[in-house]
Amino acid sequence: MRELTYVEALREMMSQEMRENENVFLMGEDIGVYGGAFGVTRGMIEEFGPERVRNTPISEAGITGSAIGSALTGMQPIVELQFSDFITIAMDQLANQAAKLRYMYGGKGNVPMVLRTPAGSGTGAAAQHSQSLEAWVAHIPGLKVVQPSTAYDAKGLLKAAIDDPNPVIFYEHKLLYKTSSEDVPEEPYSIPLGQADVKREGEDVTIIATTVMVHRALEAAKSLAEEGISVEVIDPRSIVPLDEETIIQSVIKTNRVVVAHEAVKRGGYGGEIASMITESEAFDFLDAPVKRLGASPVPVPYNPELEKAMTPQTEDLIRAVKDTLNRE
Amino acid sequence: MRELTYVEALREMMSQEMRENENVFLMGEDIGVYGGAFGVTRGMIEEFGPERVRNTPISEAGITGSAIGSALTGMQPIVELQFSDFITIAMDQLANQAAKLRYMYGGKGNVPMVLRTPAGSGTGAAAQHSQSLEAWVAHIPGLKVVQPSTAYDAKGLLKAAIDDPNPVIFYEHKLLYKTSSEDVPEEPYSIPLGQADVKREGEDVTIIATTVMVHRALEAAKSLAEEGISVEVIDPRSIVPLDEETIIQSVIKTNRVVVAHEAVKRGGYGGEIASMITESEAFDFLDAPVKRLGASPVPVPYNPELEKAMTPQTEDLIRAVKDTLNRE
Amino acid sequence: MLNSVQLYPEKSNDELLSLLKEMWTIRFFDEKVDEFFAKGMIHGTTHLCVGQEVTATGPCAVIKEEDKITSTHRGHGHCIAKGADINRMMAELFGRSTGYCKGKGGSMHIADVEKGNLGANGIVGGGIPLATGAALTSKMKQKDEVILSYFGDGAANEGSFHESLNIASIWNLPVIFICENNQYGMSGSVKEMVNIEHIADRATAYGIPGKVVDGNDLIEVMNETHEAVKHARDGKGPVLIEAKTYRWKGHSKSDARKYRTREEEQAWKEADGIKRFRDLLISEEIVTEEAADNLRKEAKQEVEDAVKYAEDSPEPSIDTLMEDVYA
Amino acid sequence: MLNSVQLYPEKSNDELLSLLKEMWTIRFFDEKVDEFFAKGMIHGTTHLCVGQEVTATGPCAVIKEEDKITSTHRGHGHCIAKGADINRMMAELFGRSTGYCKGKGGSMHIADVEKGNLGANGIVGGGIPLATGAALTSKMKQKDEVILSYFGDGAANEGSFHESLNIASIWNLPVIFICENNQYGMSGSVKEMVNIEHIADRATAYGIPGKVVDGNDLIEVMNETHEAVKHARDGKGPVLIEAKTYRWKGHSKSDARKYRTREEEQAWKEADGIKRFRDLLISEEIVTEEAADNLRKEAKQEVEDAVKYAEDSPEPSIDTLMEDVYA
Ligand SMILES: Cc1ncc(C[n+]2csc(CCOP(=O)(O)OP(=O)(O)O)c2C)c(N)n1
Ligand SMILES: Cc1ncc(C[n+]2csc(CCOP(=O)(O)OP(=O)(O)O)c2C)c(N)n1
Ligand SMILES: [Mg+2]
Ligand SMILES: [Mg+2]
Repeated sequence: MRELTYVEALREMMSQEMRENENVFLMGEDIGVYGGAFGVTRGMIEEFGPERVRNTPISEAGITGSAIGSALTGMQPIVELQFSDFITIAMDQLANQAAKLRYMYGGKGNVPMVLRTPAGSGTGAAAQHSQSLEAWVAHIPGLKVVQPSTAYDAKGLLKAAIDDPNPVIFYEHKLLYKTSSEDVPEEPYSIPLGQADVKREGEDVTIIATTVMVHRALEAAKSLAEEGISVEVIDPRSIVPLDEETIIQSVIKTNRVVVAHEAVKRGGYGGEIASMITESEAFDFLDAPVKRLGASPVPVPYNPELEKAMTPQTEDLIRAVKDTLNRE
Repeated sequence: MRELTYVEALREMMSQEMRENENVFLMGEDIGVYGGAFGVTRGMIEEFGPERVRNTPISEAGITGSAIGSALTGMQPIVELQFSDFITIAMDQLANQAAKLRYMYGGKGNVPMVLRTPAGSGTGAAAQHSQSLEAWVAHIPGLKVVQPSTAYDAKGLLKAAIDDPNPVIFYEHKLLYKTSSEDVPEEPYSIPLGQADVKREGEDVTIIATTVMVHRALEAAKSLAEEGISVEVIDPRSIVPLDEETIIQSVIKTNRVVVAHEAVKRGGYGGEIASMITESEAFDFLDAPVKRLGASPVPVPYNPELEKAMTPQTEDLIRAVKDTLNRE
Repeated sequence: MLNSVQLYPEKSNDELLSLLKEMWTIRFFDEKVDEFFAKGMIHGTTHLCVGQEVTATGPCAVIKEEDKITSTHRGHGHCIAKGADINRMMAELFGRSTGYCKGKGGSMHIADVEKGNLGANGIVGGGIPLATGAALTSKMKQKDEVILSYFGDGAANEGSFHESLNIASIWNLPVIFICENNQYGMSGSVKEMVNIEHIADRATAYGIPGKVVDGNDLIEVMNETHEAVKHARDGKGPVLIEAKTYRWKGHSKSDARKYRTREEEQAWKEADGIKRFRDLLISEEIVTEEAADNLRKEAKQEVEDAVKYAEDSPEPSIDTLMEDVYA
Repeated sequence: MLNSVQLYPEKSNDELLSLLKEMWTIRFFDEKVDEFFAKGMIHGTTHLCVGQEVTATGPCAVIKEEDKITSTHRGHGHCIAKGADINRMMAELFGRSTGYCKGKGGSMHIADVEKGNLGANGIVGGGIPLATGAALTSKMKQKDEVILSYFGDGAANEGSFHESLNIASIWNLPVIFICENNQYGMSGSVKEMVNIEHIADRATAYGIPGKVVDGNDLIEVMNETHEAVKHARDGKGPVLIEAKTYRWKGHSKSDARKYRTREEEQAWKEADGIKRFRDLLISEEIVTEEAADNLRKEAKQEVEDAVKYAEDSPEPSIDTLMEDVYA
C-alpha cells in the first residue's frame, strides 16, 4: 500500500519520464521554484534544471505554439497552463495547429505533446478561473482529451498521454489535487486512453461521471445502496477516445443511466455521451431517458453557496438516480 | 416580391441600423474598400465613412476586445471576423470577458455587440478556414448564438441581434451568401432570437437542421415526399436561446427525429438538441432513437470529394430519415 | 499646495491630505484582507497591492471623475483610488449581497461601471483591449474622456498587450497604458521574462511615447500621468507609462517567495512611497506628524468599519444564482 | 562568383544561376496557378507571391539543408526555395493523391516536414510560435539548426508575433523572423495598420537586432540573412528582418485592388528583383542573355511538366478521408 496524492502521482510520473526520456520537458508559467500554481512541479527544477523545467512568460498562445513547434521537431513537451480557463488564449494553436497539422500535411509530422491544465470550480476562484471547457477540445478532431479522477489514474493516464504521439489535453481538477489513492505503484505504468473504469459495480442504474463527479457519484451510490438501490459508476477517464463499449454494456445491464459532469450542461459533453448511448444498441434496453446533470448556465459565481448551487452535488446525483428509477 | 441575397440582406440591415442608430458601427479586417472577404460590407465605407466602418489590423483578440470595451461603454459594435475559425484567437475575450462581465459585476454593465462570422465548408478553403464551431460559444453562458439559413432570416435575425443588449455570435455561412429569398421586406423587421421556424411541415419525421443543412433537409424532404414520406423541417435559427417548445411539439407529432448540423458530430450541438428532446416529455412519443448527423471526426480536407464526404449531404439525410423510419 | 516640488495638476492642501489618506486606506484594506485570508476567513484567492499604493492613487488622482479605468487581478488599490466605497468592496470579498458584485465576482472582478471603473480582471492582459475599446467610445462619441489601463509587467508579454497598443496607436485613442512593473509576475522575474531594461521601451514598437517613472514617487507618477492624459485628451493618442514598483506581499496566498530575496524586499520597503509622501507633506508643513497620525488612524478605522459592514451584510439568496447572466 | 558585390556566403556561378532559375520557377509556378484559378480549374483559394521571389529564394539560399522554415498562406515561393518538388506541389493544388498532402491540405498547407519545411499556415501569424518551438528543439538538442520564420506585415500585428519574439529573445533561440512587408495585408495598408515606419523597429521591444532590407535585392537579402543566421547559430539569439517587397497580384482570387493605385503597382514592378539579379549576372558575365533566356524557358517548361504531372495524378480515394488524423 503506497498512498500518494494526485499531485504527487503527477509529479512522480513526469519525473520518471524525464529521467528515462530526454525528449520530455516541461514548459509553463511559474513551474520553476514556485512549483506551479498548484505545486505539481514542486522540486522538479531542482532535479532537472531550468532547461527542462522551463519557466515561461505569461504568453499562453506563445507557450502552447512553441510547445507544438518543438513537438513537431522531435521533443515531447508537457505544457502546464495555470488554469484551464486560459486555454481560451491558446485555442488557435491547439485547435488550428496542433490538432490539424498531421492531417493537413497528409499524414506527415505529428505533435507528441501533453497540455496539462486544472479545471473546475469549488475553490472560490470565480468565473474566469473555474470553468470546465473539455467539451471544446473534445469537439476538435486531432486532439485527445483525458480527465483523471484519482491519483492512481492520474499517474497511469499521464504516462499514456506522454507516450501518445498526438496532442493530448490532460485535465486535472483543483479539488482532486490533494486527494490520494491508496495503492499507487512506484514503477511507471500506463493506463490506455479510451479505457473506461468501472469505479463501482451495480445493477439498477449506471452513472457515467467524469473527474470530480466520479467522487460525488460514488458517494451517491453509497448512500443509495443503503436504500437498496444498486448503482454502477463508470468513469470514462478519457472522453476522446471514449470507451463506448463499456458504457453501452453497462446500460444494457442496468437499463437506466445518468450522465454527470461539472461543465455547464448546455452544450457539455454529456450531450455527446447521452446521444451516443441513445444511438447505440442500448436504446432498446433503456427504461428511462438518459438523464444528464451538469452545471447551471451561468458563469461560476464567487460566493461559496452560489458556487455550490451551480454545480451538481451528491444530493443532485441521488435525486437524478431516483428520478430515473421512477420513470417508466 | 423583392428578391435579395443573403449578403444583400445582411448589408441592408446593417445599413438601416447605422442610419437610425449612431451607436452602431462596424469593425473588422478589410471591411472597408475591400468590402470584406465575402463582400458583405461592400459599399458601406462609402456611405458611412472610415470612422464607422473601421478597417482593423489583423488582431482578432484586440479587435474583439476593443469591441467589447466599446460596447460596455455605450456603443453597439458589429465585429466581422473574416472566418469563424479565427474565433479561436478571440476566445478569451468572448468567453471570459464579453460573456461574463455582466454576471461577474453583479448585473452591472452589459455588452451589446454582434460578432458576425462565416462558418462552414464547401469552398475548398481547407482545415483552418472551414470549421463550424458554434458548439463552443453555445456552451458559454452569457453568449447568444444565431445561425440564419436564409436571406430573409438573416435580415430579421441580424436586427434582433443588433438590438439585443447582450453579446451575440452571428454565424453566417459561406455557401449561403449568394442564395436569395424571394420576399425580403425593405423595412427593417426583427425575428426574435429563440424562435424556431418550421421550414416545411410534415407528419412522419422531424428533421432539425441548422444553417446550410436546412437546405439539404428541404431537398431531402422533397425527395422523400415523392416516396410518400412526409418530413417536417425545423430550423432553430438561434441555438442559444433554443426554441425547445417548437421542437418538442414537432417530435410529439412525428415521433421520429433527425438532428443535422455541419459541425463535427462528436461534441457538436446536435448532442445537446438530441438530449434535450430525450429529456423532455417527447421521450414517450419517440418511436426511434433521435438520430444525429454531423461531420466526420477529421479536419476539413481540401480535395472537393473528400470535403463533401466529410459533411452530411442530402443523400445522408434521406438515408437517416429512412433509418429512423425502419426502426421500431 | 506644494512648494518644494511642482505638481501637475496643482492640488490644495486638503486634496494632498486626502491622497495621503487614500494610500493608507489602500494599504490597510489589503493588510486586512491578508489577515482574513491567512485565517481562512475569506474564500477564493486574492492579490494584494501593499507597496503599490502610489501607482494606484497617483494616476487616478489626475483624471476626471468621468474618465475611466480598467484594472487587474491586483485591483483593490485601483478601485479605491477610482472612488469605490470600501464597505461594498469588503462586502464583495466576503461574498455578500451588498458587495459591488452581489457576491458573484469576488476580489478579481470588482467593478463599478457607472463610476468609471470598468473592472478588475482575472485574465492577465484581459483588460487592455477593453480599455482600448472604451477609449474608442470616447473618441467616437467625442466625450473627451481618457481611459487608464492598468496592467502588470507580466501582462506586457501577452498578445493582448501588443494588439491593443497597436490599435490604440493607429487610431489615436485616448488611453494611457500603465504598466505597474512590480518586478515579478507570479514568480517570473521581469529580468528573466523580458530582454530589455524598460517595458516602456516597447512604446517604440507602436510609435507612441513611453515613460519610466519611479512608482514610489507620487509626485512623479502624477506629473507624468498628467502629461500623458493631456497628450491623450489633445487627440495625440496613447502613452505607455511604466512605473517601477514592488509588491511587498507574496503573489497570492501561499507564496513562499523563493524567487526573490528578503534583502530585496527590505530595500523596496525602505523606499515606501506612502512614507515618502507623508514626509514630504510634513516637511512642507502641510500636515503635522500628529495630524498625519490621526489621518492614518482614520484610514485604519474606516477599514475596520468596512469589515463590520461586510460581516453584518447578508449572504446572497440562492435565487440570485440565475440572475444577471443576460441583460 | 560575383565581383562587383560581396555576397555571403559566397556562391559559385552554378549556384548563382540556380538561384536565378529558382526565382523564375517561383514566378512561373504562381502565374500558372493564377491562370488556373481564373479559369476555375482549381478549387479553394490561393495567395500568389509573384513579385516576392527574392524574399523566398534569398533567405533559404543561405541556410543549410537541415535548417528549417515555417511559411505562410503565401507560401509557394518559400516551399520551392526550401527545395520542394514542384510536381508534388502542383499535384497538391489539384487536390491529387500524389500531392504533398495527398490532396488534404491544398495551397495553404503544403509542408515537407522531413525536408525542413514545417508548413505553410492558413492562420496569419500562426506559424511564428511553431518556428520558435522548432528553434527550441534545436537548442535543447544542440542541433545547431536555425529556423527561418516567414510572415507578413499584417501578421506583425497579431499577438502571436509578440509572444513568440519575446520568448525567442529571452531564451536566445536560433530563429530568424522574416517579415515580408509587401505593404498590405489583404487590403489594409501597413501605413494604416502600423504607426511606425519600419516593422523591424519592433525588434527594440525584445532587445534583438532588427534589420530592414530591400526585398528586391537578392544580394542584400542574402547578406543580411546570412549575418542573422550566423548570429543565431553563434547562440546570440533571434533577429528580426523586414524585407520591403510587393505582391504584384491581388491578395487572392477576386481582388479588385481598390486599396492601391495602378501607378504604385507599376513602380514596384519596375523594381523587379528577378530582373535585377539577372542583369547583375549578365553584367558580371556569369551568364549571357541567351543562356539566361534558356534558363528562363527551362523553368517555364518545368512548371508545365508539373501541371502535366498533376493532371495525370489520381484523385485520392474517399477511403483516405478518415486516415491521418492521429499518428
Ligand atoms: C491569462 C492568464 N495567465 C495566467 C494567469 C495567472 N496569473 C495571475 S496573476 C499572474 C502574474 C501576473 O503578473 P503581472 O502582470 O506582472 O501582475 P502582478 O501580479 O505582478 O501584479 C499570473 C501568471 C492569469 N490570471 N491569466
Ligand atoms: C488569424 C487570421 N486572420 C485573418 C486571416 C485572413 N487573411 C488571410 S491572409 C491575410 C492578410 C495577411 O497579411 P500579411 O500578413 O501582410 O501577409 P500577405 O498576405 O501580405 O502576404 C488575411 C487578413 C487569416 N488567414 N488568419
Ligand atoms: Mg508584476
Ligand atoms: Mg502583407
